[in-house]
Amino acid sequence: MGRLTFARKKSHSEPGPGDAGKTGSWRVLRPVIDVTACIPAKTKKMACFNCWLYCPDGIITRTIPPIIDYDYCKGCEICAEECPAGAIRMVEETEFIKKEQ
Amino acid sequence: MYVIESGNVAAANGVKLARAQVIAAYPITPQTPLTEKLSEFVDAGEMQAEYIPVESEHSALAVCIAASSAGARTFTATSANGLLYMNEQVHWAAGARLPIVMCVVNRGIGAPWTIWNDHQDSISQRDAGWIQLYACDHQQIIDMVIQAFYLAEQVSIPVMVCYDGYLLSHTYMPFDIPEARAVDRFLPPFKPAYALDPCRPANLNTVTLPDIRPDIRGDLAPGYMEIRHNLHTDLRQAIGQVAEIDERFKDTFGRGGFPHIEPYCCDDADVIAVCLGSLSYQLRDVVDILRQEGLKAGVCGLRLYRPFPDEVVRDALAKAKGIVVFEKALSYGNQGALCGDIKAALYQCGSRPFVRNYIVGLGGRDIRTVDLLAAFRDACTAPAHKTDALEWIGLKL
Amino acid sequence: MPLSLLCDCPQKRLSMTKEKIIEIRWHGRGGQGTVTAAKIVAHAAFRSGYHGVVMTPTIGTERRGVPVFTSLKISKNKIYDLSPIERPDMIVVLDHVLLETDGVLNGLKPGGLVVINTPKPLDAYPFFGVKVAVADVTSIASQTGLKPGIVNSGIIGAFAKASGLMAIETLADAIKEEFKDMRPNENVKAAELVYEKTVSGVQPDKK
Amino acid sequence: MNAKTTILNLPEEELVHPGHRACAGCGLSILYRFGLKALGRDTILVVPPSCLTVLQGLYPIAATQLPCLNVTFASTAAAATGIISALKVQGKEKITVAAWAGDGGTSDIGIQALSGACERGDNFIFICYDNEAYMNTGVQRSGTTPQGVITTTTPIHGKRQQKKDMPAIMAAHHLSYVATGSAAYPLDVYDTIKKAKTMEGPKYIHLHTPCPPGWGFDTRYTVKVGGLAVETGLFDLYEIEHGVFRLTGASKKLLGKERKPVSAYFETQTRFRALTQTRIAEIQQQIDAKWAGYETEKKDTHT
Repeated sequence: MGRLTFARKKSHSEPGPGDAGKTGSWRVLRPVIDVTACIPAKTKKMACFNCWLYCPDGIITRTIPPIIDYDYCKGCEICAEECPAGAIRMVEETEFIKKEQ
Repeated sequence: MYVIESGNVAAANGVKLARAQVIAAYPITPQTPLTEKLSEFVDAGEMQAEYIPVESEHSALAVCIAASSAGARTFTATSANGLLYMNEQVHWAAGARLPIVMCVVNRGIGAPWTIWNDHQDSISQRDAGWIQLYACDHQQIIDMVIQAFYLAEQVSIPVMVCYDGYLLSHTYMPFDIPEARAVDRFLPPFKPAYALDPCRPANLNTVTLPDIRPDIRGDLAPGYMEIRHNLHTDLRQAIGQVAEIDERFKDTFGRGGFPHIEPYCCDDADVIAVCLGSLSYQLRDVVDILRQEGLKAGVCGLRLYRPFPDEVVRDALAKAKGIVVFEKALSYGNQGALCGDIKAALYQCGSRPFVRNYIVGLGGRDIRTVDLLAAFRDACTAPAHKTDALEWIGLKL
Repeated sequence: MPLSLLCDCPQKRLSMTKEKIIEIRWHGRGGQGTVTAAKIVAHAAFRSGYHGVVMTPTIGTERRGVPVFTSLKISKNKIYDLSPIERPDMIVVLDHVLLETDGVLNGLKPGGLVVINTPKPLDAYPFFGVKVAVADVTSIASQTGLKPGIVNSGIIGAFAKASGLMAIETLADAIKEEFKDMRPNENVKAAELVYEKTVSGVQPDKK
Repeated sequence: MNAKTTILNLPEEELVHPGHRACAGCGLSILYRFGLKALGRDTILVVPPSCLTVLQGLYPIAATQLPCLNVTFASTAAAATGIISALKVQGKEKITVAAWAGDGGTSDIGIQALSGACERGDNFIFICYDNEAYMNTGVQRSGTTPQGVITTTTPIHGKRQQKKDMPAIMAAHHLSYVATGSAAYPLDVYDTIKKAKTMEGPKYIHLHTPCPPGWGFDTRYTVKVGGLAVETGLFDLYEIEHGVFRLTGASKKLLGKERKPVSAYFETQTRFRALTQTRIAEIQQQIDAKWAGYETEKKDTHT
């Protein structure tokens, strides 16, 4: 019995993103980073990254500036809450929809 | 090599010859001497295996499930309430398609406590998706254990090798221990299609939706129902594989020829007794007596109970005028489970034999040959007034 | 076939198929080695051409000191019937005190044999219509250097002599194997000495 | 102990795929991210039914990039034993075996198998993420639900019994390593698991895991609420290494300092709404007594 044949005979799941789909659609508020206040963005130094650390979904990069993957960000606001510089603002998703329109 | 030993020791030697790699077990009468023997083999270095002294039967099967998922040949054994304590794991092992071999040393189940033989324990697990084999003597136990590993690994379905507590487990009989080299030729090392591996990660036994769903490549993967359908289909196919394996075994070891059922004097029989386990051998003596009396009696022991070899059973039984099912278990409030299966198998026949159902030997009640003889003779000589009603042998009300 | 013919004497017919099987019941106490004694005889029987050998120890919760029994069936052919012995051909009693308990001699066939480890003489056992064999296994065995109370090898000597089923040499070999780590020579010696000293006789029926 | 890991030198690679099914703001998600980073790819996981089962994905997609065996609720640690023994017979002992179970799967239904595996001394890490109730089935009380907490099975007066002290039970098994952690301190959790990996035999790590829907707080406060449990001295961070107890991380820093009142923690969550002022005062006394003990121990070890 080959691996795939066998895998189909039982619950054999393979790793991949988006098991729950694009979880960005769960979001009501969108975290937006103010690069003028964000410590690494402002100082151009690898520093802080509390948003990266505490993000439950691992969808913020440890880069200058940090980038949020809105496809998957569930909008929990932990990043905004934990940002020591208050650089992350939560914005109503509806505003972006209006803008797109 | 011929030895005179107990049925439990026969089973232990089968496991040793099969080179089981992980053994987990918890003591329960009458299974205990089997795993004691295995721990002795491992301790003495006669067997290269991990012997895990677990803290419960539930964990015994958990160890086997996990070890098998990680690519090891695994074995456990239990009896009665131990098997029931495993119940959840029994079903799990089948759904996870793991080729675990487990000896069930048949014992009645509580309450009230009994340590003696009947078949209620393994019969209660008949719908779990395992293959169930029943042995009649020590030679069958050791041969069956070796074949069970091969069968389990061929079809990725766990196998229960059931044998009667005390009657076989603790009784000494002569049997042949096959040569290790011959067994190695018969049973190659376990090579699973997939084993847990950090280089090829997979998440096994995850929640599975009622409906089908695309996988990461976009191909549709089965839903729960398809996975379960696969198990059923593969179990049905295993009936044929049991026969092939029996033939292979016979070629190597010279024993076999009865993969599904073991009929005795059935060809011209008017009335055939059907049963599981060592009882079918005891009934051979009864058949001999009835034949001396001029009655065309026969007995058909089932070695394979799940998957149920209904076509084979039909072929063997359909020509008879009557069938007498002797059972050491029953579906309380209905009839013997085996009897129900036999009736279902015969339902399609044009002229169906009558089917009588006798319950015997629950909780180790002595099964006296004279009692069997009386019941069987009664079925042979006065079939006209036979009904479907369940009858009990040896009951002292 | 008329029903009346079919039903006559099932016991007799049963014995017709069973007569090829010799049934021996061993009585002792838990810890006395009753199972071992029966096992040694089982091995010797197998080697003497009895291909059917079925030995069933006491079924259930065995505890030290409790009266136990072991069933041994031997036959030239394979034995299919695992049911308990109801009509033994022979009964071996490892401790004469057990005769005071009920059931030890139950079911013994007329013309059967009782082998007893006892310090008492043969005429202390006036069992009618059966052959009785006695030997003081306990004291004979202790003379060989075995620990007092080891009687399971010695009793085999008495059984061998009284039953005549198999040669004492075959039994001695089986004893040696079973006791290979536990004074094999003394155990064989015990069996041989007891063999010499076993006396037996049949009490004639009073009638 | 090695130099403490910092945000900057934590491994970059994420071993949990995004888009998984955990709730927004899930404390377990934080722990699992850093837990897997610490365990590394050469690991096999064992998971019983829990929120983690859902987080890890529904067939045929897995959110985790490590091989994982889902097992029955009561069998987690025994299954770990099974994997360990299979790896042993195949000469693959270098692979780490780690079990992740919830508080129910650890302290209630899973405790028999866990105790058995620890008594056997099997070489694995057992991680209990304690969100203090059966969250996956909708917030029912568990053995580790604290006294007074409202759950769906303690709906009016709150749980009447004390929280089961799981790490103490595990310490009684004489393990090489028992440690606690919290989702509010992921760096410490990372270091703790890294350390556990270097130890022999069974290791037990108990992680306090805030759960926004189960505890009744806004998702943004997961880290804050977890932090308060530690800062008030209610949930302590410590390790017991070969029988030697010592406070660690944020709890160690509380020694000799004034702690926040426990009411500050209770106020953040609706699950404590049945607590009376008297009860809160009693709990505060218990905490104070416990910390008085820590202070004494500290003095004793220093003199």
